Amino acid sequence: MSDAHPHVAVAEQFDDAEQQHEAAGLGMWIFLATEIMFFGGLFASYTIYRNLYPAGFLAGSGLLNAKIGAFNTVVLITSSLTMAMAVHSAQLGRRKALIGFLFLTLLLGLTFVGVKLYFEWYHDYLTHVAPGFGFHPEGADLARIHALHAPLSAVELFMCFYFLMTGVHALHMVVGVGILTVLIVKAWRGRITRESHNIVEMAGLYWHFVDIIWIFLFPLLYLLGVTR
Amino acid sequence: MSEHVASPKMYVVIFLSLIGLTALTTAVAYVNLDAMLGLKNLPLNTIVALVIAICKASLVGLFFMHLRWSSNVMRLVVVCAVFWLAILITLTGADFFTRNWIPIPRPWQASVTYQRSSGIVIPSNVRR
Amino acid sequence: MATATVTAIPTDTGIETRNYLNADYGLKSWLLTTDHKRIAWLYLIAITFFFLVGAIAALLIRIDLLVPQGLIVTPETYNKLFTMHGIIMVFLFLIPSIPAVFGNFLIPMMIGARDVAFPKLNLLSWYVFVTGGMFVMYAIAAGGVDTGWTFYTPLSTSYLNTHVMAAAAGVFIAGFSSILTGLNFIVTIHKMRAPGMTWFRMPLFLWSMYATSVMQVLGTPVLAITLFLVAIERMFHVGIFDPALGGDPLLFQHLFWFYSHPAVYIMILPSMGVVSELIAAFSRKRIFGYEFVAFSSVAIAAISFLVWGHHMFVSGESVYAGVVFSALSMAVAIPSAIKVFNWTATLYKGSISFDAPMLYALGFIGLFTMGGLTGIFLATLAVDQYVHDTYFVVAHFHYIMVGGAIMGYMGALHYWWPKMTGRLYPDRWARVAAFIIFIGFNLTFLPQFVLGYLGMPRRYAIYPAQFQSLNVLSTAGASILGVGYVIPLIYFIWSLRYGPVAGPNPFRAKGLEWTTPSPPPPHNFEQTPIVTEEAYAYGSGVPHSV
Amino acid sequence: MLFGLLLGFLPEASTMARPVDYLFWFCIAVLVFFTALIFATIFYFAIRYRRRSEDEIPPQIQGNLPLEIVWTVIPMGIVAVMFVWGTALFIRNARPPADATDVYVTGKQWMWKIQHSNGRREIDALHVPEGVPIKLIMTSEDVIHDFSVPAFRVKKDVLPDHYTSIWFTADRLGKYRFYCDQYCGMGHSQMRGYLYVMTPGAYEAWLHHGVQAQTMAQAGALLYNRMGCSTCHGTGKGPPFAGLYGKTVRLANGSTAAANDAYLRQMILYPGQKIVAGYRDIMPTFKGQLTEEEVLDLIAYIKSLGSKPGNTGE
Repeated sequence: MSDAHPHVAVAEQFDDAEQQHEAAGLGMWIFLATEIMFFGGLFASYTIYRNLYPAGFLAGSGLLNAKIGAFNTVVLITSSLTMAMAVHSAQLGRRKALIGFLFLTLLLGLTFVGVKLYFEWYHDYLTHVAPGFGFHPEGADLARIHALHAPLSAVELFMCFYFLMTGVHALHMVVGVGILTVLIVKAWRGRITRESHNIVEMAGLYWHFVDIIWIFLFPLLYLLGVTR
Repeated sequence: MSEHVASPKMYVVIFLSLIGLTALTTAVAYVNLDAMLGLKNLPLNTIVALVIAICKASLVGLFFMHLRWSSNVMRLVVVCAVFWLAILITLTGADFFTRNWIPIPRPWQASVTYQRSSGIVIPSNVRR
Repeated sequence: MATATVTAIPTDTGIETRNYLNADYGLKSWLLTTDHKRIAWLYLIAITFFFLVGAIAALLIRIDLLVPQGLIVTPETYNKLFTMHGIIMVFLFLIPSIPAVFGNFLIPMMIGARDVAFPKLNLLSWYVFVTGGMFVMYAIAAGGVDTGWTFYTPLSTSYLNTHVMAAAAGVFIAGFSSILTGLNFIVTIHKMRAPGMTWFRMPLFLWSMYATSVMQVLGTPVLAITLFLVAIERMFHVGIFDPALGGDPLLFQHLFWFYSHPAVYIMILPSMGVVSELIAAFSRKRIFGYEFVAFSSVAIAAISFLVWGHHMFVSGESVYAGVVFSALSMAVAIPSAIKVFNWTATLYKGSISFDAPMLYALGFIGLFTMGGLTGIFLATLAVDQYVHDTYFVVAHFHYIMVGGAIMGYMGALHYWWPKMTGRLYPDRWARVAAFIIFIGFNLTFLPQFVLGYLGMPRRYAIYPAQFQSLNVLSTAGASILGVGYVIPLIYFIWSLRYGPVAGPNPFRAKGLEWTTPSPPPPHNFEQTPIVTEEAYAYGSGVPHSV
Repeated sequence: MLFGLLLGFLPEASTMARPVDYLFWFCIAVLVFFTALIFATIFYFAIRYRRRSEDEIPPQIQGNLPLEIVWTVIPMGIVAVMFVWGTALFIRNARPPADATDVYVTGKQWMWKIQHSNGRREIDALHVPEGVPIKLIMTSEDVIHDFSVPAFRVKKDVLPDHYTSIWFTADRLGKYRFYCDQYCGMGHSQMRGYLYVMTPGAYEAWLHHGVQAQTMAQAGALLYNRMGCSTCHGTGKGPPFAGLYGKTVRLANGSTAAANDAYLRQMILYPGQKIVAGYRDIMPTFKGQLTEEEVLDLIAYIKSLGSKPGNTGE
């Protein structure tokens, strides 16, 4: 790949395309480091509270539907695959495959957000389990809470962290979906060629990172409650 | 983020292993490991779930995000971020989980005598 | 450097040739610039504005404390004043001051690059910073916020209805400007050094900027999420940090101080970098123990993330955690001590000249020593139990921030002003201002150490009468300090128009930034320089000034 | 020394004050020494090596490893001494002696409500006998406050919903100020008062002077019946209290908890969090119906029902 970039638009502050590519990659990874620390604040608080109120978090996790969580995980991992294939086809300059895979990733991302919004959050709102919106679980939920001797404030705290962590994650998904639409438009106009595919790689890094965050969220939030 | 172009076949293999690991972690979650192995206060289920999650995350990171073929600086950034997060969690935990430890062993404290400013020594165990 | 009389402007200086200031005219050329030097100017203007607002709040506080029951404002207004003073000075002046102004202007020039790695991101950082600043200004205009710059819960979440949301949003947004600047600098220093510029040939200013950027990148996001949680708790009345609803206020303090202690190093480390430059330039010597000073910057960046617990020794933190944090806090004092000793050793057998920047650098070393050592008082468990949250702490961190960070900032401003504007400032006035600032500063904050020793608590609008004499002394000092800061403001603006023309290297210093004309052309270097010698190689001849 | 002479020493009124002062003056000595060292060296070098001629090139000194090691190890040594000395004092002061007299302090937005175990109450004032170790058990009704007595060199934050405690043994008669050191809103600067150290005899007289309010335990007994605690805890539906205080209690989820003040408070206000083994989770919460003082009275009553000797929790 010696003359990998015969006529690539090199920004004037860079000497050559290789330096530009390396700089963009490092910049993206440092941004992902800040995202790790951003989510890190939530993970740290979650860890502390989970050890302070084990029963409350166990009961709270029981309120979630692990099957939908698993389905969403599979959706997100598939979208990671299609994103990786999109980056692959961008590197080889196959425009049609690029647009196809980008569209697939977009679709999967929208499915994920859609499932979360309708089947999980809206359902929790209806069953009065959403904190801040009149949190008073009843029926089977209440029975499970009492069975585990969990104080209601701790269950509400768990639901707080559930909505916060998945909310911030969903926000990042929406931003990702926005980036994908921009990429599809650029690719459609043929502005992403074999030489100038950097932006697709960066979008790929971002998407895979958001997938990694979900990989950790799924067991911490959903799988805690299913253990019988 | 080097110029390495990975083969689609490798991507699919990684994808399938990720799906497999997801299935595994979900299945294991339904089994109450503590009861099965009888370990008293070790959150076995959590540990297993986290180990699988770390494996999945490193698969995505190394192969999908090309960390395996990128320069050491990129890997250093990731390692530093995870290490700093570990600092936050461990040192905050150090405070929360040692809060109700009794500060010092009983005998040493009891023997400390009180030096009154006027020189009279009051042994601490004398009932006032 | 004798003050050159105002002669006709010689043609070969930067003023007449095409430079980054006269390359383009009009508001659009400034507001949409991607030139790192112009963005440095944008930051300088924004920061000076915020410094003035914060300084007014400080003076009002000092005037109010002239009398035990408060001279001019009610306790509520006093609480809003010290909160505003804290938020503006910390988040809108000290944290961005040297990194955003001198980091932006100098990092590309010192490593021989044409611009930072991501110029557009650099401009975005400025807009994000100004937006955050405007949120804080709105919080003042709409009625102020009285939580203290630390936003402690449950006071900030459930017991106050002042403009906490606006202030928290302002700090949240300004934090992202700090993150993006840090990201930009790390990539620039890693990827865009000129050929021959190895890590150990870089000036020490770049080492401290690199360490500062690492702290900005890894620390600020945790503050962002913490303020986000406070905002969520205020909006939805959920108990993340409020004990009445099941949360724990100490968790907020942990998350807040995890960022805010590295933040105090983000404020002081750039000044240390500046002082390394000034000491080397004005004693025309290589910094004594270059590697030790460089590695101590990196060591400070690493250890600063382990020590935040010393802010919570008496807050109900466990005794064991207190002991661990106290030990780690002792470790973080060592790199600072190494730096101070190495600077002093650099003066040995040097050829020292007393230009204004050098006065600020020498002032920095003295005052930072006092500030640093009183810091070790507060890291010692038994002493902290006695003087925590008293004026002893206020005096300690003002010695570090005003005696250290602002002294370094003023030194940098004087040292690189000729390079930024092509004009010289009046040297005699600059030295007078430096002395006034040094005297005023010490008169303001030494009495506060004694107030702390006597146990006067922090953030008291009304205090017992026995502390009045010391408070009057402190207010007198504050007015002198105020005058000291106004003088440079005047003569810098004066020098823009009437200052004598400065050649490319008025202080005859070593460094790539001095090899360009002043003010430098838009792309800094005609062709990328090749670096052959280490950072302060005065041995191979002192560069000419013209 | 300079500071103290100038403006009068802060009185050392507790056994803890003198050792802390010795450490404080040691730190001041280190501060004065190093500041003088740095200022003197800078002045000497600045004058001795001032620039003589414009083109003078001073000898370029690379550095000196042994010197670097010296001024790394020496500060480490000094700092280590401060650390060990400070930690020893702090730990010794962190644990109240067994026979300390309990005094209950409640911080409420902008006043201190203080209550002695015999029921004597006072606002923004605290009377203590000389020579007797006093343990302050403190809690807050709203935000975080901080009970600080400069003359005793001791302070601790007062957290809502938690008990924090400090202890001291006053050893000099007189009137000393105490402050709220943690910013707590508008009236933060008025939240202060006086601490009177009296001779044991005068203290006893003061304690029983005034209206014969019943002791905290008696007030707790009245509350115990009025709130209907006796309907369950006396009849076996709820765990008995005789000899409970200080014992370790086995809980429904298998773990154990020490029955100290914090545990009793948690059981009264958040009964669901820890269920005693063998009993059902049927106790209603009394949060909001009881003020902090009433909770303290109930705890004093439970304590008075006999406790294992010589064991006070945190």
